[in-house]
Amino acid sequence: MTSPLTTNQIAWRAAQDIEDGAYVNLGIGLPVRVAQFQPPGREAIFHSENGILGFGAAPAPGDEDWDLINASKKSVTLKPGTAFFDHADSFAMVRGGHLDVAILGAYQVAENGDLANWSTGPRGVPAVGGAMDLVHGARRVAVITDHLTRKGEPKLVHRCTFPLTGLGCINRVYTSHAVVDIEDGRFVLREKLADLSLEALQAITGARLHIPGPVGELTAPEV
Amino acid sequence: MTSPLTTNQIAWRAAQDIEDGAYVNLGIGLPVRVAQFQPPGREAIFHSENGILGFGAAPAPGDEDWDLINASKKSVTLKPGTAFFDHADSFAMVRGGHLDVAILGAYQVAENGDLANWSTGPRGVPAVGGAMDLVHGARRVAVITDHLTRKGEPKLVHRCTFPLTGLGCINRVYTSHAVVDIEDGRFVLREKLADLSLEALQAITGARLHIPGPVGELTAPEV
Amino acid sequence: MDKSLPDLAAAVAGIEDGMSVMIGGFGGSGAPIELIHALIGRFLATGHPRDLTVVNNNSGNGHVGLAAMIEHGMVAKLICSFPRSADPVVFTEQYLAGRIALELVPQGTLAERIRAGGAGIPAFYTPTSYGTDLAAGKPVAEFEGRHYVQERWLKADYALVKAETGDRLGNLTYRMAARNFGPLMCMAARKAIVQVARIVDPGGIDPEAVVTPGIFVQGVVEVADPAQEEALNRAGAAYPGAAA
Amino acid sequence: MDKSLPDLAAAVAGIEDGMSVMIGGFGGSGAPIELIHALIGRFLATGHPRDLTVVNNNSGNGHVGLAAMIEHGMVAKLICSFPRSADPVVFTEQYLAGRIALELVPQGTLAERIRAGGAGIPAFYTPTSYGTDLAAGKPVAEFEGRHYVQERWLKADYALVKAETGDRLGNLTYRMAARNFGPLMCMAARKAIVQVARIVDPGGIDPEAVVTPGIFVQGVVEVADPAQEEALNRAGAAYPGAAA
Repeated sequence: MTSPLTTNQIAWRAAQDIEDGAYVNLGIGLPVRVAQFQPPGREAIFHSENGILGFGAAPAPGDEDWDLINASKKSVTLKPGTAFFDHADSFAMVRGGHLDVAILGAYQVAENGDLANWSTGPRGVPAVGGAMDLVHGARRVAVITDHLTRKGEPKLVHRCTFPLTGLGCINRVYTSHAVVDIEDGRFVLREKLADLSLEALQAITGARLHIPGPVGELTAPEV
Repeated sequence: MTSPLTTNQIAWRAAQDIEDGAYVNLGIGLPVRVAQFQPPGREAIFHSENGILGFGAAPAPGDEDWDLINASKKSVTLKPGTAFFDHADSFAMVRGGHLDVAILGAYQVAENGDLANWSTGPRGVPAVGGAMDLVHGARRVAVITDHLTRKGEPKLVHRCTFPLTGLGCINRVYTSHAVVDIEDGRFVLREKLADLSLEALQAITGARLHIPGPVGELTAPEV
Repeated sequence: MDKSLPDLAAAVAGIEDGMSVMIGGFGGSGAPIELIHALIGRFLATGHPRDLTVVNNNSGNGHVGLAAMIEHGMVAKLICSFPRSADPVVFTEQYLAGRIALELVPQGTLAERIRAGGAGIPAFYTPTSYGTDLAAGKPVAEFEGRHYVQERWLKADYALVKAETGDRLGNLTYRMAARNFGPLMCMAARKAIVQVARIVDPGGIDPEAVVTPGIFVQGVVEVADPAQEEALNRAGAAYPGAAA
Repeated sequence: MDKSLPDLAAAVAGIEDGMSVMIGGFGGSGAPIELIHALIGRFLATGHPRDLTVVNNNSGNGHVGLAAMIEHGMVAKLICSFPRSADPVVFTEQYLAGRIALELVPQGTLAERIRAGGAGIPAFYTPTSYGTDLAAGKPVAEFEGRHYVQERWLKADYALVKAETGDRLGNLTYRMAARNFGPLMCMAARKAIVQVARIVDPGGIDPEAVVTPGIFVQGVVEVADPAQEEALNRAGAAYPGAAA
């Protein structure tokens, strides 16, 4: 069988849908990798909620300036056209709907568009950061994630059981096995691994996959 | 009898109460004149609600830069330490209580601290500007005004009959005849013209003047 | 990405009948005279756009800029704080004749409503106007013993703004007190169109000195030597007319 | 007017037991390490201030700065959005042991609540957190068919902030992404105390480039070569300790 996409390949696949000139926020962790896979000829402008717009890639080790970090607290670089601003202006960009795309990680995504990605329950130290702002902040809010948890449980579910980050906020999910849109409270399958049967995909998905149109082949180069 | 103070003298008197280093907003019209009468050795920092802090005096005629105007739309000048900012930040300074003193004009001031200074009724074109913000914006909100209207009616009244600018917002009134504080819903007389009798002053004042302590002599140099 | 526009006509081409348009400026400082005149030019040539709702701190002065827009009958409603000026005759006559509607908003509330529109804050509470005629019909609430009025966000289809330097990504700086409402209106409009004294390449503005980040700007057009409303009025100009 | 302070001890002298203190920084960028260490120094010498409520985006990292403040037991409650870091052991242990209270606030809501505190806006509505556990007990409202949560302003007795250049009037510039919460916290605190890499005379900062106008600042203290939390942690520093 075709191998599931690696995390880098999921990030690559998500990057292919980002238009030239889009304003994009990439969540902490896996989503940050999306930036490195922008298609040639397209240039997105990345927003980091700590107050930078239009920054560049990571510097060489040893060249870090710790006043120039992204939301993941990793060192980044300046690019021509970078702008700095305070946190209120930064979240005005988010909450005010000025971003084109936000890409987040997930514990669970439900067919009604609910997202759970900030807490797995009452144990431990809770932390939310900007996730609850970002889910309401972009014209298109996407999730990238493995299709299953490490324990083999579906991450695409009927209803989230973990604490919610936002209600009805997710438009598209890129997983290791499929690309799924959320429309009218339903999962709509858009792409799947070539030789993964619908039945097999449905079996590892926690809610019904609808197929109103053609289903493309989910592929990604070695990255 | 001692002459009532001229408008310049009222402005001079109000200026004597502004502490060194105070942040001050002066309303459109008469209050703007207060700036020229700062006592030697004291320097207030003037805020103009269109987005300047710490500006200087008017330039010589012909030297105006029409991007550098105050809230009265008069040309001003830069001073070392001037700062520019947008209208949201400017009214954050006002509404957020960061000003020490605001000095406004008045149609009427009531003994309960209500101010009417933006509209004389439903006729004509209404205009409010920043007045309703400024009355809630400073630690000390003062009024400077003639004691009587041009028709000879009291401007210090029991209750305002003109549309209100703000409720219970005025702390002190400097007039041509007296300095009056507003405390606990009462006019408290602090200073009056030397040979103006209490009875005569009360007769031209629309609510009772209380005298819990010494009453000083209201004087001002020729200015 | 290049947000620069070829000329003023292109800059105002998208504004349609009935739209809401925020126009920057406090009095003449920051008034985007050339953008406004381009819009009037289009109206005189085509009859459109009209029935506009305009948001501006004032109501124009003399017979240029916003005053000329009102004089030519393009504005159905004005949302402003202070519809008076040295020469307010245009607005005053139309208002008293019932030909233009007015929503009067305290200046700080106007600024905050526009910022709220740009920041995704649908409503907020302010002490300003509590107990006055301008709070009539608005919800009130008490917090820690003090009374406040609930105000709603203000958004617009377009903003027409004057700035000083703009790069091709839309990053902006302003000139002195001409900044006033510009940064807020860029945030609150679906499309913010900005005239700048010069367009530079990305990197031409210090990242620390950017006042409006480009994400809030959809178009920049260069007007190298912009007119000042105050100077036009002192010269007795009118638009269209010989002096403007 | 001269808001410059002679030294770090004087800068933090007014902070008393039980006060609320906003501390700038996002992670290590913008963290006012020297001000925090001066405050810890006072606590170690005198036992005060303690029972502080601290507002910061995070909860400290390693054993310097805010983490050291928490480690020494000065903080009764933390208001933050993301109490995790590369080395979160100090906060984690105290939190799980019930020795420190936590109010978790979404990052954008935290920023807006602080701005609201500075801007005299007692409450506002945001879509953020609607329908989640973090909205529990808060009023909600519907505007144009969408649901929002009412959030309250956040103010503090003190703010401790790191900026880049400050003049004697308190005007400030920041350095790159170290700006983050600094301008907001200066607005929202009764007294904003700022460490700057250099103090200049008024006029030494371009009026267009001022990020925080001096009206929001009560004291500036020069720390010419400030430490970076990230660099301290990579060096394994602790405060007080040999490496800090």
